[in-house]
Amino acid sequence: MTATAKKLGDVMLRVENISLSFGGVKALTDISFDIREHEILAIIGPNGAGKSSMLNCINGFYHPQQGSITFRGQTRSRMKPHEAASQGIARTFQNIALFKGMSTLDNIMSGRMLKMHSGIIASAFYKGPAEREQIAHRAFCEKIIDFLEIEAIRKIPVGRLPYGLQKRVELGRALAAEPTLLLLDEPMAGMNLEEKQDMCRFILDVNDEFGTTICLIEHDMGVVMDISDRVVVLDYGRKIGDGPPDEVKHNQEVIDAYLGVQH
Amino acid sequence: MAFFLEVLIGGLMAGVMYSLVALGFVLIFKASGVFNFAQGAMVLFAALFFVGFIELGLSVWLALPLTVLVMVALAWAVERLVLRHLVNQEGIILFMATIGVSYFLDGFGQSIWGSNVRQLDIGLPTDPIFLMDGDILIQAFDLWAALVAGSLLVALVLFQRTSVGRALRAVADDHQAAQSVGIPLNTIWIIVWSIAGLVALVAGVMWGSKLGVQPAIVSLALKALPVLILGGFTSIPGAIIGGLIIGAGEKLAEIYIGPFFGGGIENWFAYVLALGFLLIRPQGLFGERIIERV
Amino acid sequence: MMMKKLGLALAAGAALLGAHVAASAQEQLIPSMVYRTGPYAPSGIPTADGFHDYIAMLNARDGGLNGVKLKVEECETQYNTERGVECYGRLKAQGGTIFSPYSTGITYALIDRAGPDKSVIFSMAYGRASAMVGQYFPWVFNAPVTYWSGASAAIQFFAKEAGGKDKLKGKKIAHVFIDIPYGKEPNPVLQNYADELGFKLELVPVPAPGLEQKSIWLQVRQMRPDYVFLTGWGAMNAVSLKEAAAVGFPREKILGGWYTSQDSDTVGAGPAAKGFRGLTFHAASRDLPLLKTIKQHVTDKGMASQNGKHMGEIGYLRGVLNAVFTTEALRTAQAKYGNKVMDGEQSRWGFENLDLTAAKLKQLGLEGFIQPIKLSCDNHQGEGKVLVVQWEGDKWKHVSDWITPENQKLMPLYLAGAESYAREKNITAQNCAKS
Amino acid sequence: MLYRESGQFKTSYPADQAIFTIKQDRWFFALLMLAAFVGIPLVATDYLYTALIIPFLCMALAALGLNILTGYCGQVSLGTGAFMGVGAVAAWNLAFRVPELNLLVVLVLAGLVAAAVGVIFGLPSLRIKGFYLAVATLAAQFFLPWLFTKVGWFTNHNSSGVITVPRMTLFGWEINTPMEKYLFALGVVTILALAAKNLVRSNPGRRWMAIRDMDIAAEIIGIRPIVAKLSAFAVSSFFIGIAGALYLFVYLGSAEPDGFNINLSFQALFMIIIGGLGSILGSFLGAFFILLVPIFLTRVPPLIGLDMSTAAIAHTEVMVFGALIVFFLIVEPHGLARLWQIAKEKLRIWPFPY
Repeated sequence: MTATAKKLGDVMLRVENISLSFGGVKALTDISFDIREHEILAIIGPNGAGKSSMLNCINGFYHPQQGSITFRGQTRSRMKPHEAASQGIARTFQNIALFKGMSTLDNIMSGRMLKMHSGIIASAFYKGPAEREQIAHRAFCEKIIDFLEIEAIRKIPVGRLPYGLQKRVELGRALAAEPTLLLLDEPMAGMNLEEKQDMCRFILDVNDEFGTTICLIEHDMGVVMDISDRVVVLDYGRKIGDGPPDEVKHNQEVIDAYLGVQH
Repeated sequence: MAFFLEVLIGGLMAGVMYSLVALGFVLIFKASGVFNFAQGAMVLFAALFFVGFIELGLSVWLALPLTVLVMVALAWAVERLVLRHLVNQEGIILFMATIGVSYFLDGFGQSIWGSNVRQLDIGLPTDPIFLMDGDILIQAFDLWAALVAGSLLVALVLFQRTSVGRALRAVADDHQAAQSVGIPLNTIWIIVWSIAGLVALVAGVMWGSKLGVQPAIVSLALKALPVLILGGFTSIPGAIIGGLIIGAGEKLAEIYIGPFFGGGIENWFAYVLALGFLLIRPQGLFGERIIERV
Repeated sequence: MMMKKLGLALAAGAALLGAHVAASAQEQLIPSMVYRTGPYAPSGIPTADGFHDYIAMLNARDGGLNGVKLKVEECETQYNTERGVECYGRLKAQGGTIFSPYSTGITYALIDRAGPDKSVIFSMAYGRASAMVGQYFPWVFNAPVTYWSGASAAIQFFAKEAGGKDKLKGKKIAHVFIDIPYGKEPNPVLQNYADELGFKLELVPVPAPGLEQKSIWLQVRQMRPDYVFLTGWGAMNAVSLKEAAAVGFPREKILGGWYTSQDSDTVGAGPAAKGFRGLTFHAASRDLPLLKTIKQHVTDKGMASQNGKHMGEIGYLRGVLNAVFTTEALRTAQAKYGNKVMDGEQSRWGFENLDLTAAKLKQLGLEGFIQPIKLSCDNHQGEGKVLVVQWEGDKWKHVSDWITPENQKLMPLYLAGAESYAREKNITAQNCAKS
Repeated sequence: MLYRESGQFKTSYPADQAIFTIKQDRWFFALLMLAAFVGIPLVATDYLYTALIIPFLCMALAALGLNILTGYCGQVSLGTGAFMGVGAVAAWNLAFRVPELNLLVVLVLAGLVAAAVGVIFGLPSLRIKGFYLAVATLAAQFFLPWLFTKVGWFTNHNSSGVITVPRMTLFGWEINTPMEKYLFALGVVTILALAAKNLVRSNPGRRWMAIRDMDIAAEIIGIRPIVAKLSAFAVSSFFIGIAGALYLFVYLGSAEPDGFNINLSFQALFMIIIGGLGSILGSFLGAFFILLVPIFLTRVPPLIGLDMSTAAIAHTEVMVFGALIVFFLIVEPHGLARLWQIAKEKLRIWPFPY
């Protein structure tokens, strides 16, 4: 299996003693873990464990009250999502956050927003630099489109696409940014077996071919155990497990959490 | 000093009238999440019918219930012809739809009753009252207006306590939930719009007997918008207090700041006031804060 | 379904490209730009009716003008400039030659087009005051008075009240005006008088449409002016009177301009209007012989606009007067060019040579309604005179003799205004010596 | 059979990204331009120019501007009239105070001024959304005309505050007759419309639409809301400003600042609702439709022997507008532009049902 065959790089992103709460409600309590270069890290846990909140902290949508996040050596306190994006962190969402009014192609192109620089004036004239830029990036996006096998729906507004395809397009948009760290929030939620297999394949390929580091949230244990190099387990906003799949699988606390033993 | 008080009081009184119009907005927004731009047109509409009926020789006590019926019918029509077909649209679409409704009512009312100024006298005194041996002047009419607005407010608050009122709030919180517990959304909407219609009628009668019933009244609705921003779209006390602040604020501004700009700043001051406020507190005085999630 | 709608619209477009309903050869088209709806409708409706009814009377009684049938073509402007321009275009295309926009804003917009289009703009007692200088505004007529001569008349009236011009010294006069071009027109003249006679002029603008006047009148009350000159319009007027009453400001001290003192205003204000006085440039007489004629030939025959609902009101009389000027100008032109449909040039000649003598007025059934007036190539205003009337709660009462505005004193202002316009447009004055 | 794309293969990205990818569309556009620049001048009367065609061009441009802001970036504005006013007043002052300035330069500068003002009044959009913003833009709508009426300088201290445009020349070309004015306006509008099309199909457009469709997601893929929103306000106001300048220069000829009032704003809003939110073509269709209705109502009843009073017509017109808005929002939220598309789809498979 690819995952085990691959050697892990050093720490890319370090989460240290993160605590987050809305009003009185504690969403995350004193969480720490690492994400290493080239690995696939899975965050699992029962509903409301704080998984999504964790991702939201990493890409700057939420601002934890305590703790620090260090990405590639630089520690940040409060940062805006678009800053995270410009650092090379891309993500997809639990409930799809595509631009419904735009075509598949435009959605993916919009993923390269940060890499395109032609301004209002140039774009207004279009001919010349703006067009050249468009073409160049279009070429790259077409690669992604081929890779995700969605050539057929290029020009269709994503609003009209079935759920599974939308998930794919969203992945495509994230990839278009050529991220160094890719956050996937339940990429296979609500998919049938076949779709899931496709999605797994894409994720692994991305990880292999582009060497992208991936941190994903997933409920399907089977999938998680298959594709991830490491697993972090959250429960009630606390970290209760961290390690290779097999190890975590036998962690008593984790089992309790999933079987719902009283705390 | 006396003059300042005089202006302040005058402003507060004017504010009461704004609140009356703003109330209608809030009621509908609370219950159906619709920003009803047509409220102003409804004010004119109600006033036109009321005064029209009276001109036809009916007594006030006959004209009043008749106009109420008209407003209920209007509410029904709006639900039937407009809202029902736009249920799951985003708010802004509904907002634009109500702009359409507003235009329609404007034209409809005038094509029935014409565009002449109509004098509406419901026997409220208009002569000035002097306090502090003539230093401060209060307009008797405004006192009455305040009184009416006050009692209307009380009535609304009481209404909130009734079962229907609770139903309304249920809808406000969550449409699906409300429906799932078996509250027919459409009925609720008709009720709300009827109530808004009544508020419009009251506002219309007050404004009408103050300015004479005429098309220009519609433009007063615009004055209620800054009130809403200030008070928050969902809060009845907000509408009242917002109205008072705007009323007093703009009158004082007109008199104490206006002269430096050559006067006539009333038209926009309310907006700028509300806007400045908005930047500090986007959800308004009493509006709920929104937490966004992904 | 939707496609149908779209189709319909396009069809309409096509229809417009094609048809032009022009007035037939023996029919003189009389454009009538009105506003029967919108915030200014209350002031617009009676005038529109009066205009319509007088022309209808001519058609009914004399079969038109020397055998030329008259066709009134109304167009709704809503007192709104762009609509006015559209109306002008449409009426022009249908063959209109004399246009009365009934809006200072629209008048300004049309002044430039008048020349090239050969259209007479007859702005009766409104519009651009300096347009009375015929050399620079050959196509614009603003008889019998302008806002400037109105302001002059107002000051003279105040002076008379005070007991002589010298008595105005140290007095305080407030000009409460609606903050649109029309409202601002009198200001320069009032300022001149203030400097000359040494009274204090307070300018109090009211933002249009003028429904919010509480603070205005609190201010006025605070100023304690000796007189208030009120230049309001439409919805504003009634509100002014009501608010004045509400702050206990005596209505007797308020003098309205002529577009501020119509029945719609005072009726709208109810008891608050009692004692309010206003200027007119014609008598407020409900028993004119002419009105009887109109009643006999039009109203009683059910041909009147809105069944003569507003007959005899000041606004109505104004509409009639506007129609009289228009038709008499045409009649004058016909005397020179023969009894047929007059074109723009000829209509213009008619206005320039219009001479309403006492005899003529009597014959028209307008004796005592206005003073005799004569226009000329260089003077497009004429020496119109002004009356002051007072509202008694149900009707208007004359409270002054005819006041003659000090036009000679205003002449420099008129010329200055006209010349600056001419410079902006690099227009050369037409020579009035010849022709 | 005529309208077919089969057999037309795009072999390069440029070809695929062109405005008109299908041959027939290119022809159609060429014909349209031919008609506009040559055909109309041959047939149109002065009345049609002043009453329909010229105002159509001006308002279409304004609607286009508003559509960029509302249709593409999702920020509702009720301040269109005021921004037109800014453009008009700016243009007039430039032309009046610097007579030697080229007319086109005047327009562009006026547009830039409007853009700057637009950005200022767009700032609240960073804090507030939806109706709150709509109401906030009303502040502009009431404040700006007041400013122009109050500060005498804007109208060169004209006692009545009316501004009248000086005679226009472009490279020695005297623009006097309605036809000349029309051609001038047409040129300007055509260029700007193409520019707008380019904008919405490239980077800025995507940025705006992303904000419109889902602002949070947009921010997370690296779009800075402040840049997106303010650029939308700027571009939109630029277009609207030039529209206002044309409105004064080639349409009205003279105006009082108060004329650029809220009715104008609503008119523009109606145009894009009926024409189609988020569609360049829609802005034009909508403008045409809205301007046609009143003329239609005043002209057609007489033609079919129906005698309506002036007042009745005016009232009916208002009602019709209201009804149309509701009707379109319910039946076809994407407006006439969508209908046009459907028509094309139908044509594509015509005469066969499938």
